[in-house]
Amino acid sequence: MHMADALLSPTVGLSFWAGTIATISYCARKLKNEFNDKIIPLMGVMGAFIFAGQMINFTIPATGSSGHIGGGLLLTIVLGPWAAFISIASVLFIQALFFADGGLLALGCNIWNLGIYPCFIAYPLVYKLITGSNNSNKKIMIGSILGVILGLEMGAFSVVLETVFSGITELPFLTFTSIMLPIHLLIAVVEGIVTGTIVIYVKNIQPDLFYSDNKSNNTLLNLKKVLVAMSVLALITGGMLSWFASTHPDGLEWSMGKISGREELPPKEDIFHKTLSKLQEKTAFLPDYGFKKPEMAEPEKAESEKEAWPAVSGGTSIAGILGGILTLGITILIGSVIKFFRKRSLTNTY
Amino acid sequence: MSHHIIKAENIHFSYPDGTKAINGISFEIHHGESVGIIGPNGAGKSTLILQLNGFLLPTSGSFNIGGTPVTQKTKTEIRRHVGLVFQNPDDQLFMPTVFDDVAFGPLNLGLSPEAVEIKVEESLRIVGCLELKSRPSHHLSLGQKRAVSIATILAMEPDILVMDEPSSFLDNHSRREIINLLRKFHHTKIIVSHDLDLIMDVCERCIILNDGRVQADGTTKDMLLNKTLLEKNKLELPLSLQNK
Amino acid sequence: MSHHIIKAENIHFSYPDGTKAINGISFEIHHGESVGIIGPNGAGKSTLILQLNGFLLPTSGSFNIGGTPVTQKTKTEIRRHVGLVFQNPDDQLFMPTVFDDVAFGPLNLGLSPEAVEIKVEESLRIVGCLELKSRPSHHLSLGQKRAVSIATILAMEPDILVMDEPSSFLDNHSRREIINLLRKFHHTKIIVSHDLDLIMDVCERCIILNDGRVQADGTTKDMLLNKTLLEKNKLELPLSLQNK
Amino acid sequence: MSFNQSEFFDLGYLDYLSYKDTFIHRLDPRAKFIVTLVFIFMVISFPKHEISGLIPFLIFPVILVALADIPIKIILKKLIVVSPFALMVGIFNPMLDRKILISLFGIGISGGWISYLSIIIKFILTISSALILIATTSFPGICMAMENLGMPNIFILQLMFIYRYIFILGEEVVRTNNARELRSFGKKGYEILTAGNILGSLLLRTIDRSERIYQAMCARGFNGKINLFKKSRFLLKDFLYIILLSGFFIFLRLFPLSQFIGKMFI
Ligand SMILES: Nc1ncnc2c1ncn2[C@@H]1O[C@H](COP(=O)(O)OP(=O)(O)OP(=O)(O)O)[C@@H](O)[C@H]1O
Ligand SMILES: Nc1ncnc2c1ncn2[C@@H]1O[C@H](COP(=O)(O)OP(=O)(O)OP(=O)(O)O)[C@@H](O)[C@H]1O
Ligand SMILES: [Mg+2]
Ligand SMILES: [Mg+2]
Repeated sequence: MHMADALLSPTVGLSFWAGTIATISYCARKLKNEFNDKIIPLMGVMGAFIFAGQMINFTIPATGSSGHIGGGLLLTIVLGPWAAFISIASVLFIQALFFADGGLLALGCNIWNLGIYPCFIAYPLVYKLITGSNNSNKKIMIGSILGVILGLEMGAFSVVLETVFSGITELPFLTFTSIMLPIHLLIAVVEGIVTGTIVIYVKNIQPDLFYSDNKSNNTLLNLKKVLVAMSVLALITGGMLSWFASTHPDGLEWSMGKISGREELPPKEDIFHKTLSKLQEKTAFLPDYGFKKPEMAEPEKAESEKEAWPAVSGGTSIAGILGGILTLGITILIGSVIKFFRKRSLTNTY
Repeated sequence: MSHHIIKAENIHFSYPDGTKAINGISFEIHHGESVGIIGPNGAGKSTLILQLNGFLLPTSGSFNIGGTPVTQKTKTEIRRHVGLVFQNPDDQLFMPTVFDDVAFGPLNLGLSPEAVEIKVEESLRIVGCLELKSRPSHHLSLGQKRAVSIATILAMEPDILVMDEPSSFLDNHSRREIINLLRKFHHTKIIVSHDLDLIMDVCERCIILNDGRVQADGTTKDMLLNKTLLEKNKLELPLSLQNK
Repeated sequence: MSHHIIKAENIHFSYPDGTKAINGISFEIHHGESVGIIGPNGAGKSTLILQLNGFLLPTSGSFNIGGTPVTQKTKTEIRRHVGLVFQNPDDQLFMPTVFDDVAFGPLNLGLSPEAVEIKVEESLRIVGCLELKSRPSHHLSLGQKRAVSIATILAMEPDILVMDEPSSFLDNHSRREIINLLRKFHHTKIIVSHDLDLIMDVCERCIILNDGRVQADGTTKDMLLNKTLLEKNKLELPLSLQNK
Repeated sequence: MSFNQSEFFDLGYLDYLSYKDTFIHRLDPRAKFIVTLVFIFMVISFPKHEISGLIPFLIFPVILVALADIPIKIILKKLIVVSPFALMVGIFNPMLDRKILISLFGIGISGGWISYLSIIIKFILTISSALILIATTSFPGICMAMENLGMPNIFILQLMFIYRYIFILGEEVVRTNNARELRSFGKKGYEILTAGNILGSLLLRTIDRSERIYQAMCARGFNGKINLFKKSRFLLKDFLYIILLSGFFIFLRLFPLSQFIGKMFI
């Protein structure tokens, strides 16, 4: 459920990057203070462990599909929230680069979605509360399953919000939510079971391996801090988001228009209003229809569509398409020519 | 699979990243033979034996074991007959206790719980680790881990035993015990090792690999006494023959 | 720290889980000596050398290096003088490139970037790996990794070099190179190994450990030729002395 | 998150490519990193129904692939297998937005199809540029770039450690997986439990390993902070690379090049 660059608007992408970087810096400072330098290599190999662990696939009983570990909650159980968040962020960074999972702009969202919820919500509010201090195998299993469910569901819901706020897709909020949440519930249960099994395995052999915060101060205090930090971050992010949205209808789009003076740019309109009205419009057809009928939608939408892309007049768009195809051809030609000359120069030198 | 002849025909293998590890290897190993495979680091030894079991499939060429070609389809069947002990015992033990680990294979073969228990105890006794039965694998010394990994394979009663560097990590005494163990195993065995003294003690035949090719194949004596041949392949006379 | 005498006085050590690994060890090693430490798996060899550097602190008894006792406070200082090469080179090379890895120590010692660069090149040249400088560590062969790990320690200019099983994983050729390298290092060295032939080639003095106690301490010749002593400690004559 | 054996090998392959020696590889990592970010940002900033304006941006990945000697296969393969998420979410656009926006030779094309195509093009552009970045820049180089751009030291260290140990643990997993398969005979019983056990023992080994790495670090004078060796060699060409390419991308963003070329022919 990686958020992808292609679905994002710059505003949403940047806001989540801001939130993510703020959290990383906060965690880094936090780690510097309660320092135990052994955690530096431990975080690193644990990150690598999450990658490596994902290569172990197993079939999910009764479904025939296969699953693998996710890692957010497991990392937090071993490393504690601060270190785990940084570790997850680095794992996702490497994933974004080497596997192009999502892309670099969406990375901010992805770190947020897969890091914040397991580290700062699922772990302290679910896992820790359930397992308590004298943890039995049963408690660990229940805590793991519920923790992973909460973390993943919140992450999935986040993906929905990010997508809808970006407004690149037409998928209505409710439909999207009703697809994402059940899918992730299934994934989460399996992940939760595996996480629980791992934790129990390790606990039985080496019980002292897990992070415990009672040595520094009590859990409740930490919890409060976490919640405060969370709300501050949410405020900052939300503030930035609405500031962007209200002052510049479409962030960069707007400034570009200013610079270029292109008159085909969409008229300024509050992104929230646009999204909200679209939401209303679309959700109105649910749940009776899965998807609304196009004929019905047309008259209502004609107006806004015209505004969204007013440049569409027959002439320009045909010119655009023809030009696009030509540009594509030229591009491929240039690429092939370079390849050709490179090869030749190589064969000449040897 | 009555005679268990192992036949490699012009095997080539490249890793997905393009590394050519095996460049045309052919040989035939007969039932009951004990064959040592030696060569420098990176020669392709481990790559070669991983293909015996279908963990890797040749890019071209084919393996044939007891008349069955090793393919995606037959590999599960093949693995009942070919037991592989890997280089690093840590990779081989993954269950919580020694007992669970040794029982894993027989259980999957569908043996009854009683039969499994008997099998496990027997295998552990052979490698001299019966008293470790209920210990967690994690806390064993490396030598003990090595012995237990051999037991996990013995418990499956393979017809062909393949081992990658069985003596690494071991002290002299445990090494000697592994040598004795191998000598007592009378089915076909293939042993990869840098420890040429062990090869000399256990194998009658020896294949020298280098650069993914067979450089020489013959009786162990012929191979391990040929100083120029050995040196060409970054090897040395077995230490026990290097008199000072 | 002028003379770098290493003194162990009645060392005891227990792991947190209660395992008694060292049960009263005393010895003295003088400047420039080369000492082999041998013994069976689980004898306490690795546990002992980890204490030389303050990674583990004795439960009772004390280590003293060049007049400074090894304690929680002095261990950082001690580590400048005692260079430790661990058993597994994969754990020793943790930075992305060979250069970064060798530069890690000198940078921590506070050398200037230019001085670091010179130091790195010099150390890599000694182990014959200068051309690997900008390669990523994970693409090296195990033999190369081993050589680079030695370079990382040489770059810190230790007065005392301690190595745990330097020849494991290596083919005969690379093993020979490590032996030559060690012979060229003229400060104090302490080498733990199961490879008694290597000990014979490199060390003048030898300490036999078993059950966390010193079983014998003397010239390498006296130790390694004494068959009954060796066998009592699960060891054997060096292979090159086992004539068949 | 998902990672399998074939991705593990691809990772090794991309990593191997990044140590090639071409003009592009020799550029400073910071320059390449910044240019990639500008590129992605410009691409993403197009409104949702834009197609023709996006096409010229293809020139960047195409030229880079050619100049840096990257086999196009690996990029295409990744594009196909990677994250079907964007495509799956996008496919709802044609279903939901059926307002005809263009009619071409008598066939009406709805806004939904246009925005879907736009998503696909954006997807291709952003993903390939990130892949090309990693295929032309060694990972340590990228870490340096990130540190210079102000990311916390501990985050950079994590990147380095993960990168280093992915290869080691990955191979360990391949071997452990083999060991399991060797003794499972295709049996699928107890799968989750076995997977949990394998992962558990791998985790224990990983933690032990981190202890040994910590000792190795201390043996070399580590005391809580890692000093990175700054290899600064930001040259004029790197500076020009940033200025010229960023300028070019901004130009493409503002000037409808495709339309312009098309108009010349109509
Ligand atoms: N997973 C892999 N991906 C790419 N190349 C690999 C992989 N594993 C091994 N190689 C390469 O294949 C070649 C053969 O490796 P192999 O492990 O078979 O050597 P070996 O003879 O077993 O060496 P050693 O004695 O060090 O165990 C080497 O060049 C090695 O670098
Ligand atoms: N972390 C640990 N916790 C508990 N016991 C340990 C630990 N590490 C080692 N031991 C035990 O301490 C004893 C000495 O171990 P040590 O590693 O020093 O042996 P060694 O002589 O180095 O053996 P080898 O030759 O196998 O490396 C052994 O009985 C071992 O099981
Ligand atoms: Mg091998
Ligand atoms: Mg040891």
